[in-house]
Amino acid sequence: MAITGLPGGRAASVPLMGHETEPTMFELSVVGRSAAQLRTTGVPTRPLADMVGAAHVKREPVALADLSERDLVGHFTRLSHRQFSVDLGAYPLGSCTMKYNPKFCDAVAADPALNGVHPGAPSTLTQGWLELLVDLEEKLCAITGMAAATLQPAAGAAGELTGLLLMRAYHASRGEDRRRVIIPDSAHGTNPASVTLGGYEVTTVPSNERGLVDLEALRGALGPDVAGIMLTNPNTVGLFEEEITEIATAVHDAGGLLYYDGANLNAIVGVVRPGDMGFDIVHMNLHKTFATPHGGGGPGAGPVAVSVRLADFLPGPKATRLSDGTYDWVAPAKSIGRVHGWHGNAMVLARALAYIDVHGGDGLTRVAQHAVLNANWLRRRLADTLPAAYDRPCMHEAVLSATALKAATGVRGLDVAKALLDEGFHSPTVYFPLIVDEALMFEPTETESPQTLEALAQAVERIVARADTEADELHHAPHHTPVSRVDEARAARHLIATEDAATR
Amino acid sequence: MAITGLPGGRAASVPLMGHETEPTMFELSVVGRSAAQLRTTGVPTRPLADMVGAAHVKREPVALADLSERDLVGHFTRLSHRQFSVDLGAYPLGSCTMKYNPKFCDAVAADPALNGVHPGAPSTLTQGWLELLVDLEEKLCAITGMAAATLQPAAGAAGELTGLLLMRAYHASRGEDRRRVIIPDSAHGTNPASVTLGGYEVTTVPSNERGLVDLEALRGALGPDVAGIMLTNPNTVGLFEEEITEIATAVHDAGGLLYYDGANLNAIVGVVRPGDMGFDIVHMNLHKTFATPHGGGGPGAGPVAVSVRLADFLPGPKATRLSDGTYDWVAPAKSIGRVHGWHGNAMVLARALAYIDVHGGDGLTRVAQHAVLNANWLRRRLADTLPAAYDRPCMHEAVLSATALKAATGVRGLDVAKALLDEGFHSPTVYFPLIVDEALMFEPTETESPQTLEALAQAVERIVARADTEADELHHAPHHTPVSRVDEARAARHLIATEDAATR
Amino acid sequence: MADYLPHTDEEVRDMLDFLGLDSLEHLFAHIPAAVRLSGGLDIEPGLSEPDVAAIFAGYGEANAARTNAMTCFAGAGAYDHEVPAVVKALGSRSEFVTAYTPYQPEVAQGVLQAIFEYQTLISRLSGLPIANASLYDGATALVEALNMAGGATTRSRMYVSSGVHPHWRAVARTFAAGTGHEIIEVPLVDGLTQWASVDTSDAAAIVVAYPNYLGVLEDLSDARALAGAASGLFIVAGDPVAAGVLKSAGDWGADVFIGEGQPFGTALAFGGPYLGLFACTMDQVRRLPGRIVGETLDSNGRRSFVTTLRAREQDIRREKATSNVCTNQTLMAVTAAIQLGWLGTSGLRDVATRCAEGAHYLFDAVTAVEGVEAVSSQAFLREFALRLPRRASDVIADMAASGILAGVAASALAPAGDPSLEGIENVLLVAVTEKRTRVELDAYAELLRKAVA
Amino acid sequence: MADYLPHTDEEVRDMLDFLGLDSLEHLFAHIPAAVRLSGGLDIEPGLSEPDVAAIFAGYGEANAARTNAMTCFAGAGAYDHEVPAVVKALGSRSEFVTAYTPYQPEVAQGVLQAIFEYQTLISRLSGLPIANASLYDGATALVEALNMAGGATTRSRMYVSSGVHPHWRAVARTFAAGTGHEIIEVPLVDGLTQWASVDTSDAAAIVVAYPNYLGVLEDLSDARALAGAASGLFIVAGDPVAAGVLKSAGDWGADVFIGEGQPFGTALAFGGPYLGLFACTMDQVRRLPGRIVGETLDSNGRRSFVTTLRAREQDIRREKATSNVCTNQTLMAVTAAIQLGWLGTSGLRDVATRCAEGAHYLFDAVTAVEGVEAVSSQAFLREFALRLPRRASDVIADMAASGILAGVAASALAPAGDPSLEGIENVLLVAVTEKRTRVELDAYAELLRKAVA
Ligand SMILES: Cc1ncc(COP(=O)(O)O)c(C=O)c1O
Ligand SMILES: Cc1ncc(COP(=O)(O)O)c(C=O)c1O
Repeated sequence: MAITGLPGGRAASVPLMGHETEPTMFELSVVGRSAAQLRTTGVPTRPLADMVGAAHVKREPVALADLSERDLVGHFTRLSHRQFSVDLGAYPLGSCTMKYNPKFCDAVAADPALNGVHPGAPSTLTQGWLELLVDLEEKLCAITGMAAATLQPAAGAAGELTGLLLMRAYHASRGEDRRRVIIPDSAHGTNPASVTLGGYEVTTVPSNERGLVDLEALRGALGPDVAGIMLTNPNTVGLFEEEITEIATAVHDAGGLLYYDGANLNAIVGVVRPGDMGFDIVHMNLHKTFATPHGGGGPGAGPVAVSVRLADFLPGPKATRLSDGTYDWVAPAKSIGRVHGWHGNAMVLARALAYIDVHGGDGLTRVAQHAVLNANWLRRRLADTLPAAYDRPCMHEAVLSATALKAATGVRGLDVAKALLDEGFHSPTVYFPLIVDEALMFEPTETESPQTLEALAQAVERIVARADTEADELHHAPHHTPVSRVDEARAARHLIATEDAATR
Repeated sequence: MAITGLPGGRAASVPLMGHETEPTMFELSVVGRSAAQLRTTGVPTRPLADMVGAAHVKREPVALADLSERDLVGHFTRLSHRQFSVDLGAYPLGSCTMKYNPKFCDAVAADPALNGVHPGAPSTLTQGWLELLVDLEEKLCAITGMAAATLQPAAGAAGELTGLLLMRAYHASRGEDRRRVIIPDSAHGTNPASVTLGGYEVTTVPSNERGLVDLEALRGALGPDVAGIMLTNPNTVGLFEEEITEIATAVHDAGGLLYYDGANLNAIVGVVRPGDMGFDIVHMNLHKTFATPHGGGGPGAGPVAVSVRLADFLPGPKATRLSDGTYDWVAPAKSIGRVHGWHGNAMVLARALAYIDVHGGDGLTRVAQHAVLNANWLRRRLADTLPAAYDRPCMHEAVLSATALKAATGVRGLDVAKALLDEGFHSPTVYFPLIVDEALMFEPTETESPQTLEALAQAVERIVARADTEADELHHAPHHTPVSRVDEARAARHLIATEDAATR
Repeated sequence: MADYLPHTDEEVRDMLDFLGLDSLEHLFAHIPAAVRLSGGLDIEPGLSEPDVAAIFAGYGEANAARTNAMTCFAGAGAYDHEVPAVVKALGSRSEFVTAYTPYQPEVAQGVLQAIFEYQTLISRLSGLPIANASLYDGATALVEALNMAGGATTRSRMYVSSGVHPHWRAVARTFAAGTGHEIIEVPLVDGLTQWASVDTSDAAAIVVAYPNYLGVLEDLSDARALAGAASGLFIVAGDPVAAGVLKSAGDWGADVFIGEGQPFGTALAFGGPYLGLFACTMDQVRRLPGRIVGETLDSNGRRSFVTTLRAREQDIRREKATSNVCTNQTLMAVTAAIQLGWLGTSGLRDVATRCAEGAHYLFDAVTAVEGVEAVSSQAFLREFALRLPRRASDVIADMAASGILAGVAASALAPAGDPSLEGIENVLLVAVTEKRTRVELDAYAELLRKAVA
Repeated sequence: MADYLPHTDEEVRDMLDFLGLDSLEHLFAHIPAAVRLSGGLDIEPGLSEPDVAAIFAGYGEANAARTNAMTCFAGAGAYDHEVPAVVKALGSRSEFVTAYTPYQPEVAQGVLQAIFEYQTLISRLSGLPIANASLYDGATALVEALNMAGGATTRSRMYVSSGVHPHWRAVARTFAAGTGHEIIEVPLVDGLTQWASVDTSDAAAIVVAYPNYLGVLEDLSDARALAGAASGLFIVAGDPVAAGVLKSAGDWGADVFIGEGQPFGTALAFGGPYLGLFACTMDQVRRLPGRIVGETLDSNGRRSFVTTLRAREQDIRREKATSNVCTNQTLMAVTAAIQLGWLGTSGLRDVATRCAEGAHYLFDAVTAVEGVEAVSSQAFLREFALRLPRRASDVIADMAASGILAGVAASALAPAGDPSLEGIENVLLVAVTEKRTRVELDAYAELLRKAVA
C-alpha cells in the first residue's frame, strides 16, 4: 500500500486546533489530480505540435501542484486562518492607514458589468467605465484642489515616479535642466527611490527639533538646479508642516515645484487641500484614505493630480467627457505617455469612487477629524507609558518612542510590537520614520472605537509594566501565535525563495 | 473620561493571537451606534402613532445590539475563526456526510435571478424556477427509482413526518386504520420522534448480532395493525441490509409500506435504488448526499419520493410541466396538503440540482463507490487499533468501538473523539448508534484523499497508544482548542440561554 | 465531467488491493444482485461547471419576476428588504456555511455564540425569556407551537384566527392529521378575528397573527383573556420587523411567539431557506422544540457555549421527544443575528417606520383610485389588502408588463378560497418595504389606475 | 449618509474633553488658517450604500462590451479565461483581502506562504530559479527588467522587439525619460523581429515577446545569442498560459522573464488590477525589484516564511534601492497561486491547448473569408492578427451590434501608428480562450464575412 504525500484534509495548522506548520501546495500535490473543469466547447482537438511547430513545444511539462478541489480549499482556507487582517482586529500600522474597508465597495467591484469589461474594447462600448473614471478624476481634483489628474499609477510609488516625470517634462518644456529634488530626512523610502528613478539626485534636508522641515536648511538647499521638493503633510512623524506656505513660497521662488506625497491624506481630507497649500503635484494612495483594501500587500492605486500648468503633461490617454456628453480617450497635449499597461487599477478606482460617494464631502471631512481625534487621544493616553517623539498635537498618527524604556529595561520597541500581537493587536510600524529612535508609529484610523483605543492603551501599559521583570519573555514574544519569532537573518543568509530551492 | 463597554477591535479571541473569550455582541454594543444605511426614498415621514394608533406602539424600544460596521465585522469574523468546518479539514462525522461542498453550487444559488424571486409571484413570472423544480424532481426519481416526489420538506426529519402522513393517508384511503410503525433499534432518533408525530406507535425490532434487522423478530412484529416500517439502508451501523428483499416482501405481505430514510443514500447512489429494493416512500437529505452545505446546523432539504400508488397523496401544490411545455402549480388529486410555508428550501434545491448536473449519472455512482472505498479502507486500516463493531465490509461509514480500550485503560470513546481535535481532525460521531457500546462512527466521505485517511488513522493510533500512560491527559482533551472541555451538565443545570439570563 | 473526488486511479487500485478487492464494484458484492442497479442511472453524464452554469442562467432568465428586473410589492410573509454587502460577506463565511450542528463545542464556539446571540435577539423582540436556535420556517413553527400547546394542556382543540397566513393554516391542518389536533379557524370580519363566534373554553391554544395576513393590527387583549380563561396557550404569530416598533408578543401576554425570520438578512429565495422563529415563557422550556444554546464554563473556567437541555431532543428522547427537528436553519439564524447587528436598535426602528410610511403613502394613493377599496378599515403597518374591480391575478399580469410586481393575489394563497374573505379572486395583498421610493410608489398608483380603468 | 465611524457624539465630546479641546475643528487649530478649507469640499453630501449602488448599476449598464452581454474575442494582453467559483471564494477571503504587507511574519504566515508558493509556480513556469512577489503589471515589469539590465551592465541601450505589446513599449519609453535609458525598437517583418537590422553589440538588454503581440511565436535563439554577444540581459516577455505548453523563458536562455499574470484568476477588470510577473537568474537576485518571500525557521525551529533580502528595497536602501515599488499586487499573486492550484499541471496544459485549438479553428475559418488575410504567416498559439478590407474599428462596431466583441483594433493600441505594422488601421487582433465554443467561433466567422462583404 503506497500512500505517499501529505494529507490535504488535516487541520493541525489551523490555530483553532494546533500550531503545526501547513504543508506547501507542492507537498500536498499528487500527480494525476486536478480540480479544473473546462467548458464543453465542441472545438475539434488537434496535436499541439501541428499547431505551433515542434520547435516551440516544451519537452517536459512543467509540474505545478496537482490538488483536488477539496485539498485546494482546505489549504488556502487554513492559510487564511494563519493570517491577521483588519477584519479580525485593530491594525494600527502607522503610515499604512489600515482602516476598515466597507464590504459595499468590494461588492460594487464584483459586478460583472464593471469587472467583466475588456480594457481594449472601444470607448463606444465602455462608456460607463469612462464616465466612472471622469467622475472619479473630478472628485479627486475637488479633494486635492487640483486641476486635473491621471488615474493610471498603480500605487503610491508609481504615482511618485509619475509626478517626478511630470516635473521633468515641465522643466524641460521651459528649457530648464534641473537636477536635484529635495526631500526631508523623515521621508518614506519610496520618495528617494522614486527621485533616483526620475533621473534626479536627492538632496536631504534635516528635520528640526520639532519634527518639521527646517526652513532655513531648506532655503539653503534651494537653488536654480532644484527641480522641486517632495513633502508629505502631515509628515511621516505625524505632524503638520505649519510653515507650509513659507516652504511653498521659497520653493516656487526658486523655480521649483512642490510634490505632495498623499499617503497621509487621511489626516486632512476635507480639512486642508494640497492645492491650497501650494502644491503642484499630488499623488493619492487610494488604498489608504479611500479604503480600498490592501490585499496583503496590494493592489493599490496612486492617481496623480496636478495644477493647471502641469495638466498638459499628464499621462494618457485619459478618459474625457466630450462636448456632446459622450466619453472618449484623449491624450493630453504634451503627455509624458503611458505609465500603466492599460488604464490603471480600475477596480481599485471603482471602489474608491464608491467610498467617496457614500461619504460625500461632509463624510470625508469627518473621516479626517475622527482619524486625528483617535491618534491624539491615544498619544495623550500613553503619554506616561511610551512618550511621543514630539510632545505636541499630532495628526492621524502618533509616533511614540521606546528609547527610555530600552535604556531602563533593555526592552526594545520591537519587543513591544511583538508583545502586542499576544495582546490581540497588530503591531504598530516599528523603526520608521528613521529619524526617531526606537520609533513605534501608531495609526489607529477613524474606524476604531474609543473602547478599542483604550484596550490598546491598556495592552501597551501591561507590556511596559512587564518590562522590568519579564524582559526576557518580551524579547521572545510573541508566544501565542502560530509561529514564534521568525529568524529573518537566516532567511537572508540562506535564501530559499521557492520550493525547489528548499532541501526537502 | 467615560469609555465604557468592551473593545470591538481587539482580537484576543482569535486563535491566531490568543485564547481569550469573545465578548458577545451585546457586550460590544454602545447605545447610539448603528451600521445601517437605508436607501433614500423621498417618501414623506409620518409619526408612527398616527399610522398604527397609539395602542399598538411599543412604549420602550427593544434594545438590540448597537455596533459600528467595523465592530460587527470584527466580531463575526473572529467568531468564524473559532469555528471548525469542512473547508478547514476532514470532518468524519458519521451519519452526517460532511463532504466537501463545491463552491460552484453556492455561486449558482447566489444568482439574483434565482434568489431574488418572490415565492408568491405568479407561475407565469417564475417559469424558470418551476422548470428547475420539475427537473430536480425527475432526477431525484431517477436516483431513487420512484414515480414522483415532493420538494417541500425542509430537512430529513420533515421528510420523515411527511412520509408518515403519506402512509396514513394511503391506508385511510383504503379504509384501513393501522396504528404501529416498526423501526429497528439502531434507527436515528428522528425516526421514532416522527412516528409519534405521525400519530403512530413505535414498535422497535432488535438488530441481530450481525448488526442487521432480525428478520424473524420483524416477522413476529408484523400484523394487520402495522402501517409500515422505517429503514435506512445501509443502516446506521453502516451495514447493508442484505435481506432487504425478504424484509420488503414480509412487510408488503402484511399490508404495510416501506419507508426509506435516505440519510445514508450517499452509500448507494447510482448503485442501488430504494425503489428497486421495494421501498414505497423515500426521503433524501440533500444536504448530505447532494453536498449542499450544512450551515452550522442547517438549512437542509428533505424531498420525499414515492411509488406510483402514493403519488396522488403528495403534498402540493407541485411544480408541474403542462402539455404545452409551460409550468404551473398543480395539487395532486388526494394531496395531504402543504408541509412548508412556500415551496421548500428552494436555494438548497437549486444547489442540489447543480451538484447532480455536474456529476451526472456516472459521477454519482463514483461518489458512492469512493465513499464506500474510503470507509472500508479506514475500517481495515484501524482494525488492530479500534476494532469495528461488526467485523464485515461496511458501506460509507465505519462504526468502531472503544469498548476494549475503555476496559483496558479507562479511556473512553469520547476521550478519543476529543483528542482527535488536538490532532487536527473533527471528531467522529460518538455514542451513536445507541446499540453499539462506546461507538465511534467514522464517515470519511468520498472527498477525502487516501493521504488524509492515513493521517487520520495515524492520529487514532497515536491517541490509542497514549491511553496506557496518559489516560488522564486524554480525559481532559482537547488541549489546543480555544476553549477546553466544556461543562455540558452545568449548562443544563443552570440554564442561561440569552444574554439577559446571564448574571453579568 | 466534474470531479471532486481526489483519488487517482492508482490510489484506487492500491486501496482496493489493501482490501483484497479487484474492483470498486466488489465493494458492493454483498448486496443482492437482484436489487443492484445495472446500466447506471438514467441521468445524463456529468457536465463541467461552466456548462451547468449556462443551464442555470437559462432558469434564471425565465424568472420574469426577479427583483433585479421587477420592483417588488409582494409580501404575504416574504419581504424584499435590503441585505447589505456586509451581511452577505459575513453570513457566507465558509466556517459558518460548511460546519454542521455544533456537536463538539470546543471547536464550534463560533456558531454556538452566534446562536446564543440570535436567541437573545429573538427573546428581546418577542418579549419572552427564551428562544430556540431556529425552526424551518414560520409555518412549521406554528405546528411546533400547537404541539407545545397540546403537550402543555393535553387537549387538542386549537383555535386559530383566520388572520394567520393561509399557508400556515394549511400546514397546521396537514400535520394535525398526525397529531390528532383539531384546528378550528375563527373567521375575520373587517380584518378582525371574531372570537365571540366560537366557544374557546376547551382551547389548547388560541392563535392570532400580529399583524395578520391582510396587514391588519388587531387588539390582542380579548384573545389573551380567552386563552387565560381556558388555561390554553396564547400563541402570537408576529412579524419580526413590526416587533421593532409595535408591542411585543410578550407585551400582549403571549405564552409563545412564532414568526418568519426571512426579513432579517435572508433573500426572497423563492420561499426558502427561511427561518422559523420561536420563543416562549420559561414554563414551557422543557417542551421547547429544537436546539437551545446555553452558556457554561470550560474546564479552565472560561465562558463557553454549548447546546443544552438536550434531553428534550429526538436523538436522546426518541419517540417521546417534544419535536422531531434535527437539522434546522442555523445559517439563517446566524445571518439574522448579523443583520440585526447591522441594523441595531435604531436601524430596525427605521426600517419598520419607513415600511409603514411607504405603505400608508401608497394606501392613500391607491384607495383614491376609482373602483379600488380597502378590504379592512383597521390599522395596518406595512401591508394592506385591496379589493379591485377585476381579478387580482389579471391586474398583477398587467402591471408586471410594466415592471412592477403588484403584490400577491389572495386567491393564490388559498386556491380553494378563504371562508373569511369574500370575493377573494379580486383581493390583492400589497406590501411596501423600506426600499421602495416615492417614485416607485407613484408609478404603482398610476399603473394600478390604468389597470382597473 | 453612510457612516463607518463608530464614535457616538458623546464619545467624541469625552475624547475632546480628555484632550482639553472644544471641538473637532480645534484638532486642526495649529494649521494656518490661510490653508484651511472653508465651506467644506465641493462634493455632494454622502449617500447610502443602496443609493450609490444604483449609480454604479448605471455605470455598468453603459458598458455594452461587458462579457456577460458580449462574447469576447479581445486579447492583446488581457484574456477572458474561466475563473471558477472556488478561486473567487478563496481569493476573496477577508484575511487575504484586508491584510497589508506581511511586516509581522508571526501573524502573516498565510499571505507569506501563499506568496512563497506563487514564487515557486512562477519560477517553474518561467524556467528561472527565482521570482519576486509581484509587480504592478506586465508593462511596468518590463520597466523593472530594463532597470535591472541597466544596473547589471551599467549600459543604457535597450533593444526592444516591436513584437512587444505597444502599450508596454510606450510605458518603457515614458520611464526611460527618468532613467536615461535609450529604447531602440527593432522592427518586425512578417511578425518576426529583424534583429539583423540593428547593431546590438552595446545592448544592456535584448527584449523579445513570446508570443509577440501579433500572436506570433518567434524562434528566440538568435536574440539569445545577440544578448550573449553583448553581455546584455536577455529578457523574455512571455504569455504565462503559453508557458504551460511551450518552451519556457529559461529553456530559451533568458536572464529575465516578465509577463502579465492576469490570465491566472484575475478578471478582465477593465485593465487592472493585474499582475506583473518577474523571474530571473540567481546572478541578478540582488537586483530583483520588489518583495521576495523566503523560507526560514521560527525560534522553535518550525518552518516559517518571511520577506527577505530586504536590503534591496526602498524602505532600507532609499535612493540606492533597485526599485521604488512598495505596495504591489499581492492579492493577485495569491489568486494566481490558487488558480494554478485549481488548474494543476494537466489543467494549465488543457487550457493552453484548447486556446490553441480554438484559435486555429477560427483562424482557418476567417482566413477563408474573401478579403481577410493573416498579417503573419508564422506559427501562433492562441492569438493572431488579421488584415481586413475595412477599418478594424468599424468591423468591431458592426460585430458588436450582434453581440460579439471581435477583437482589439491594432490602431487602438498604437494610436500614433506602429512603424512595424503597415496599414494598421485595418489590422484586427483576435484572441481565443478555452471558453469559446465551436458555435461561437462559427458565429464569429459568419459575422465577419458579413462585416467585410
Ligand atoms: C508616506 C508614504 N509615502 C509613499 C508610500 C508609497 O505608497 P505605495 O506603497 O502605494 O507605493 C507609502 C506607503 O506605505 C507611504 O506611507
Ligand atoms: C440516519 C438519519 N436519519 C435522519 C436524519 C434526519 O435528517 P435531518 O437532520 O435533515 O432532519 C439524520 C440526520 O442526521 C440521519 O443521520
